Amino acid sequence: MTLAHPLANRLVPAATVLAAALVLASCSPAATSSDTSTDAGTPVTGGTLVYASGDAEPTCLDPHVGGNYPQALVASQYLETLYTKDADGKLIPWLAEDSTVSDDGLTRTVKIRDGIKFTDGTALDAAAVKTNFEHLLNPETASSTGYLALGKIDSMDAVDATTLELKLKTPDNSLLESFSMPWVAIESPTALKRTQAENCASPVGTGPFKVESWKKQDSVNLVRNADYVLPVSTAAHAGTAYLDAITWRFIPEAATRYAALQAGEVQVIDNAQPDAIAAAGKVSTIKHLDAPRPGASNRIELNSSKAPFNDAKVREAFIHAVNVKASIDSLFFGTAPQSFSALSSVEPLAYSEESLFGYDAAKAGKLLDAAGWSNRDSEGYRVKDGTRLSLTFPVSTSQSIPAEQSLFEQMQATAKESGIEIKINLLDLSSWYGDLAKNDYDLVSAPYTKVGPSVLSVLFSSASTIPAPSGYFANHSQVKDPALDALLETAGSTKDEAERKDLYTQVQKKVLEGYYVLPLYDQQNHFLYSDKLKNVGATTAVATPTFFDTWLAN
Amino acid sequence: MSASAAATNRSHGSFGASVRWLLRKLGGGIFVLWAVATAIFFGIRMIPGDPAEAILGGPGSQASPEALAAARAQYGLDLPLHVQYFGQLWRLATGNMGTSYSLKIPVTDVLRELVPSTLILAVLALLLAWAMALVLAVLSTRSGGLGTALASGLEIVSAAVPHFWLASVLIMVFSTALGWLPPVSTNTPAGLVLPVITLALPLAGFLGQVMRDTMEEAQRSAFALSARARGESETGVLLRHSLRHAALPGIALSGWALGSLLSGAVVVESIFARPGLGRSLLSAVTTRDIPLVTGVALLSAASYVVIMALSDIAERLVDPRISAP
Amino acid sequence: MSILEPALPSVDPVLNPHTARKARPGGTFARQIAAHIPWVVSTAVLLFFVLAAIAPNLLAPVDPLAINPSEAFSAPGAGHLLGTDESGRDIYSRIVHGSRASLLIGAAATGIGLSLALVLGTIAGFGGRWLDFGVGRILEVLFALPGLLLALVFIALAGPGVATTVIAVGLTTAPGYARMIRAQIIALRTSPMVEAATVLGRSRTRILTTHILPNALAPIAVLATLGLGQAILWAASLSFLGLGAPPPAPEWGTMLSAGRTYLVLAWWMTLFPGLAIVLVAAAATVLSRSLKSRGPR
Amino acid sequence: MSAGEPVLRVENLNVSFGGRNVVSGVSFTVHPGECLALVGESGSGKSVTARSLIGLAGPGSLVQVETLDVAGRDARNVSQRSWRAIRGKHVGLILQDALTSLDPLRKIGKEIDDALRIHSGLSGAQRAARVMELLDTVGLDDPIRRAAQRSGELSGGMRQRALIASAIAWDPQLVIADEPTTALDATIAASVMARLGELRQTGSGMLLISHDLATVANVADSIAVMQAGRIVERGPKEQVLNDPQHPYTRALLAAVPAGKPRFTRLSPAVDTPATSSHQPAKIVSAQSELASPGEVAAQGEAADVVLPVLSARGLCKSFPLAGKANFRAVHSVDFELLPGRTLGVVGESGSGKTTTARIALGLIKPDAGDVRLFGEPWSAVPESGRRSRRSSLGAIYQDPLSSFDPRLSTGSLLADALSSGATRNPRSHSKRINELLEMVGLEQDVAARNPARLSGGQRQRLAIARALAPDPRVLICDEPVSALDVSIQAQVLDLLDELQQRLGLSYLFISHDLSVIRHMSDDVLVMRSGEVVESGATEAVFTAPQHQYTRELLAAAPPLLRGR
Repeated sequence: MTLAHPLANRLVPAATVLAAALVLASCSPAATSSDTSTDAGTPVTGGTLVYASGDAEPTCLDPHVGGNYPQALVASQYLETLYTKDADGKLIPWLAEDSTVSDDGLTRTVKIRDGIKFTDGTALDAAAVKTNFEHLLNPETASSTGYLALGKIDSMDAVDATTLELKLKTPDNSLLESFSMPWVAIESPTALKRTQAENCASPVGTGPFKVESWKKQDSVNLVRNADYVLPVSTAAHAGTAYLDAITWRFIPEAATRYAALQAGEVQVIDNAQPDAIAAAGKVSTIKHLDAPRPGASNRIELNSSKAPFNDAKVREAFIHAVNVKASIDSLFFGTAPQSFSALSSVEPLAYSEESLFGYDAAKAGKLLDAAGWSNRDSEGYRVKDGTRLSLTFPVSTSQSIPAEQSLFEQMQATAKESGIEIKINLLDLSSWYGDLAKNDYDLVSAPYTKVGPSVLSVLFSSASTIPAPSGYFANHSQVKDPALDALLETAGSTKDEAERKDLYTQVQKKVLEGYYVLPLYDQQNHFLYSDKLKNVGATTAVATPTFFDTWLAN
Repeated sequence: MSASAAATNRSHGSFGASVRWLLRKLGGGIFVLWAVATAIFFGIRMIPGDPAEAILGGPGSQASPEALAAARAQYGLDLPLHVQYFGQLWRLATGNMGTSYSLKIPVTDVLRELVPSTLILAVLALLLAWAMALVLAVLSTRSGGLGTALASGLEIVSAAVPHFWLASVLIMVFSTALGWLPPVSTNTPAGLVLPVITLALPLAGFLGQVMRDTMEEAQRSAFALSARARGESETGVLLRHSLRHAALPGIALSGWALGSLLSGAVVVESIFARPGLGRSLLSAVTTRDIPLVTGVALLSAASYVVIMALSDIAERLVDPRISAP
Repeated sequence: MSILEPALPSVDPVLNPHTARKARPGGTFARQIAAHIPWVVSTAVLLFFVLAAIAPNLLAPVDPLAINPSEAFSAPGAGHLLGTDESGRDIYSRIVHGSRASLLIGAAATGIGLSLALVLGTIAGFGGRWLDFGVGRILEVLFALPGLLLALVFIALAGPGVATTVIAVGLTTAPGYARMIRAQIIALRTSPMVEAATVLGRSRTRILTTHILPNALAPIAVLATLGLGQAILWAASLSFLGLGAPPPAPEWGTMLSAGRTYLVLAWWMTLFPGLAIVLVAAAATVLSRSLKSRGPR
Repeated sequence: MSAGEPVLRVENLNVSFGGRNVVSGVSFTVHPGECLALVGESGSGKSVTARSLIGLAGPGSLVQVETLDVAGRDARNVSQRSWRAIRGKHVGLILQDALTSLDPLRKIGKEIDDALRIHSGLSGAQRAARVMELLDTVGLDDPIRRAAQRSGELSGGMRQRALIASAIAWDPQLVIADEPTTALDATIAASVMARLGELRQTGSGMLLISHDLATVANVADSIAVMQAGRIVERGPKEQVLNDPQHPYTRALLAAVPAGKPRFTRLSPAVDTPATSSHQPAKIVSAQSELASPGEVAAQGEAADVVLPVLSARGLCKSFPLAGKANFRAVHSVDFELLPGRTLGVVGESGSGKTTTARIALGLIKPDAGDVRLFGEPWSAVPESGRRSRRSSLGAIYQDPLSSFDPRLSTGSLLADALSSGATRNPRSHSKRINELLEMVGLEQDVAARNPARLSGGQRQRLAIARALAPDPRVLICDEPVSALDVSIQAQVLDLLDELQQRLGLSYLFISHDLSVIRHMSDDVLVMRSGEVVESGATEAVFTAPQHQYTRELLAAAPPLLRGR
């Protein structure tokens, strides 16, 4: 049953070089509303955490295979990455000691941390990492996310036990950000030698928990990794996880999920719906963790490749014709601040331009008249040389939560007043991708998770309009602007952080001012949990919660 | 054909007849399975979308051409259609349902996992529905006009309630508001209550309607009169005569009931987050998991065939008037 | 052939001694009145919704699509009789305006199911042994596939939308009807009525068209009324699976599944559309049952 | 119980349903060993009376009675509980057609055992023994096997016996038998009736309810005739039968066809003109007047020979029965139906009468042999070849209503028949329709009504009218009066007679009822299990039956019929 939230977020690391100068100045923390430090009392060891996921059950627990957000969510418990982000959102080495890049940016050397063992006893070393990368790049693995994240790697060489040398086809300055994503997590090379079926069922990593069993269509059982070694000491605690085990259940129905949390059957639920969050706000025993995903903001993309949106005026008119603010306020109960940026608010380089996105029917009207859509038909829709101003809007019932669908409906209603028709088609995921591949859309909302601003080149470079064999492409607004491409190019390769920031800002300006996208809010990633659960809030670079520090009060 | 003639048949058509009957049922069953397999095979292939993608982590995957090719080769999707078809039939004939695209494990294993939980659900629901229907029927016949009106009203309404709505309401009341029963269904007694009720209620509505009709007929019948004339009490008439007659249409409907239960299971298992055939059927269709869809379809078809045969036998046991099979 | 001597008296020989003594003169009359009530009520209900379908603005002047975020989730009361939904749309007016879509879906689906069934049933009932056998097998297969699977596959095949839903539901309901029509036709084919027509020298086709089909259709009409309600239920289940009518069209099933999300917050969003569905389905059932009891022999 | 004291005394019994009186002021007594027959036609209230006597008048019924002594108990205002104590133990009820009166889903043994179980502390073994005993008493062979069978598996006679067994389990002082033999073939009916008669020797009184004076004649000691809820005449059997006082009783007796020669009226004269006597010559002339060209030719060749209008030679037909040998419905049947005459076919159920009729009608194809119509091949030619000639062959059935299209009004039915299906608008043929209605003695206003709203008699008249619409020469009548009350039956029979004379029709007349056949037919065909056992001129066959079976049939017929 797929009424639940995103289950197929893609991430496609972009090209071009930059040295490890990724220590970013102003970072917004990954975790917001819930503060981990305030949980009083001495941690108790033991207990089983039951986690209820609203996502569809992953088809494979190894995020190398395929690679979507649900996989990342569960894998974050038993797999670890070379890099990660700290509580301040700062990119820090994790399984890697550190990393350097040659001046030409074509050779990256990664130092692997020593003394860490996979849960099957295999030692973590350069060769192991090499095996992982090879695994990711091997077509047989059918990795879509990791495969593209490492796309720029030309060859690898484990110089010694702890040194891995990567030769790149072209410089890639987002490589370390890519390393911080669970889809590129490091698994035991021994385990990887098994058949894919086996590895999918029980991937082996270095995380605080390990996969004990997976009852398909029911639950994944994780148990504490007794020999866990924390790669980098953090504030909270060292040693092994407090929890004995985690039971990872799948409860697609939002209402059921929340009811289960209330009934105390589960301690954590993800994909919490706005109304539930609002309701939980009144309940003292339920706490809320809001962890917006990195990468792109949740936005509507305007297909500029064909009429009517090949006319910038019409795009602008549309954006003024819909009243996003009012809808978000009423539908999201204040859980989702409106966004005015192409990037997630957790992205340090996010550039926001509120002034462009006001609801102004009059202005919309003028623009449309100017664009020649001045006549109206019997139903009050605008027409231009016989054709109605009608926008096709395929909506994936599995990627857009009910609140979002309602938001679209309200946009539909307000747009009608300006004489714009919006045809919303609710589709299952397959059909939805089908329509995109057929370019049979004017509006679309496709979540996109990725660490770092390089997501912009995924979403807006003309290269991304070229479909993959499956017909999938990332640039749904289909911007084909050489100037923009050039900017993205240099933004991805400049060594100067300031310049990088400036260039990416320019990129975002161009995109926003070109009215290619209508930002809505950050990619919502809300968790509700029982107050019995202490020290919840730590998340990975992609905002998936980790439960190493978490303990269950009795 | 007159009843006495029928009688003589049955007494004659003893062993030979039952063997013939069995063979006929068997043949029919095999035909149905073949047809279902064929229908699904071609039906699903008409659905837009490349199965190879379904194999590679579902829709929208940016699987590389190599990966797609590899997958096609691995699952024999590159072969000409007729080859695939007959290959498929042969595999099915040899009890091999292939490997689920989405779960990456043999379909037979998936089914083995799921059948029990759905079976428990369906059987309990069927029993409950039967019980409710009978109770309603009895109450209404015993308590004259008003009772009848009430019962039939109850039946008609419950037959008109959509599963998913009922489920949501039950959760709201018994889990959220009262906190008596878990919203997530497990195979514990408490965990089964809500889903079973959800499935049973509408079914009971239908069964109740037909059962009460026959029961009232029986109550009015000449044999009921002679029973009363024998000094039989009303309860006696009900238990010894009417109930039996009321059971007949229920039995006859059980094949249909199975189908509706399975359809209901799709919704119920999803809402109560209960692993089962219905739920995986839904996901299988949405993810274009051809082997799994085929598996579930075949399974349900097979069980339909079996149920029909069983209800056939049951009917004949209860009602000798039905001529020999 | 035994002699049908009218031994049982014309008075209804129901033998329920409880009422036997209690009964007052005129009791049966009262019972007759009582017997009419459900039929009257159900007809009224259906008429209301039919009227709603034909002239919604008569019953609900408020625009069912007019959104008003500031009034979202307002409970039933003076302003909004049955409250508002997440977009501040008036639920009463949406139900009224929605009855067109829902009834159409129900009617069209039933129509499709019936006409498909009529073809199959006629072929089976009148086409001789082999055709009958063939159709019988087809029906068996259709029966063996769970209805929802049929619908799901079909929708996946043709893409969601009202039309698809209608056809899907029609498909899933057809075999049931077909089986009954077949039985009906076979019963009629061997009836004295047809024999008499043959003796009067009527041709097979003439008998089929002038006697069998018309008489077979009478009970089918009863079925259809029943089917209407069931078809609406089916459609609702499909909208629950997110495969219903596209927004913003107010359709009960869609409203219902939308409201489900806010069950805790705004019960009225589910209760009333659900009630509408139940009312229509139930009314249809009652009507068809009383039609059946009224029907000719 | 002293022999003098009556086992049943009813005084001034009134039963009403919703204010409508169905039984009024009924009084009678039944003494031990006495058999009182309550005779009346459908709706006369006899069955309601019977049921009121054991507190089973039915819902909505209001039962008022001055005296009601059942088996020595005052049964007025007794509770249901104490009623139950009486029913089955002191009073036994036997209903018509045990197929429906015994639960088809339960074993005979159980049904009989119920009566014992309910009333006694008898041990299981004792009861089982008693069941066997009872089955034996009512003359069922192989009781052990029978006890294990269900009513559906027994023949009509056995069933009825079993039902009787279940009613007399306790040797009740009073046995109420409501149409106990109506559903049975004559021979079996006779033996069952005899069995009932024997019950009285055990001293129990019997109330025998029947629509047919004849049936009760040889068992009853006294007879009460009911009409419209009242007892119009009551007295010893001989007196009521031989010297009836009340006109209704006389009408009933007159209506019995038994022993009434051919063409004598059975019903009091009705508006339609009736011809008194029968002159064959007239028929022949009528015949030649109305003769079809083919026949004229035929007669031209052999004027002295009267060519049969309908003839059958060596008809054979068997039907496949599931999983076993075919059922031989008709075997080598020959007959000749001569113009203007009536060929009666008599036999018990399963004797192949109806199959013969349907073959003659060209509805089913014989396996062997052939039927000729006016000397030309009939059963041999394909339906398409028959269609044009069907107008000369009509048929009427036992249940006319089921042979009408329920959607058509009387008028439309006739219009449809008259226009050979071209139209159903009565106005188009109003003249002929009125003629037809008049011919069968139906009011013209009937044309607007739906057949379902007509009485049984009217329906059969309508059926006849429709059959006559295409001016047939031959009418095949399959049990045309079996479903009718005796007085109605009389009217219909008279009508058929009269029509035959007016139109020179030839009848193939099928009935299980000897007296009807004897009254109606010139020649007769006695059938048994598919074969013709005896045939010839009616009187000859009936006065000097050659075949054993014919004698049995005659013997089985109640004495009143034989009373010549």
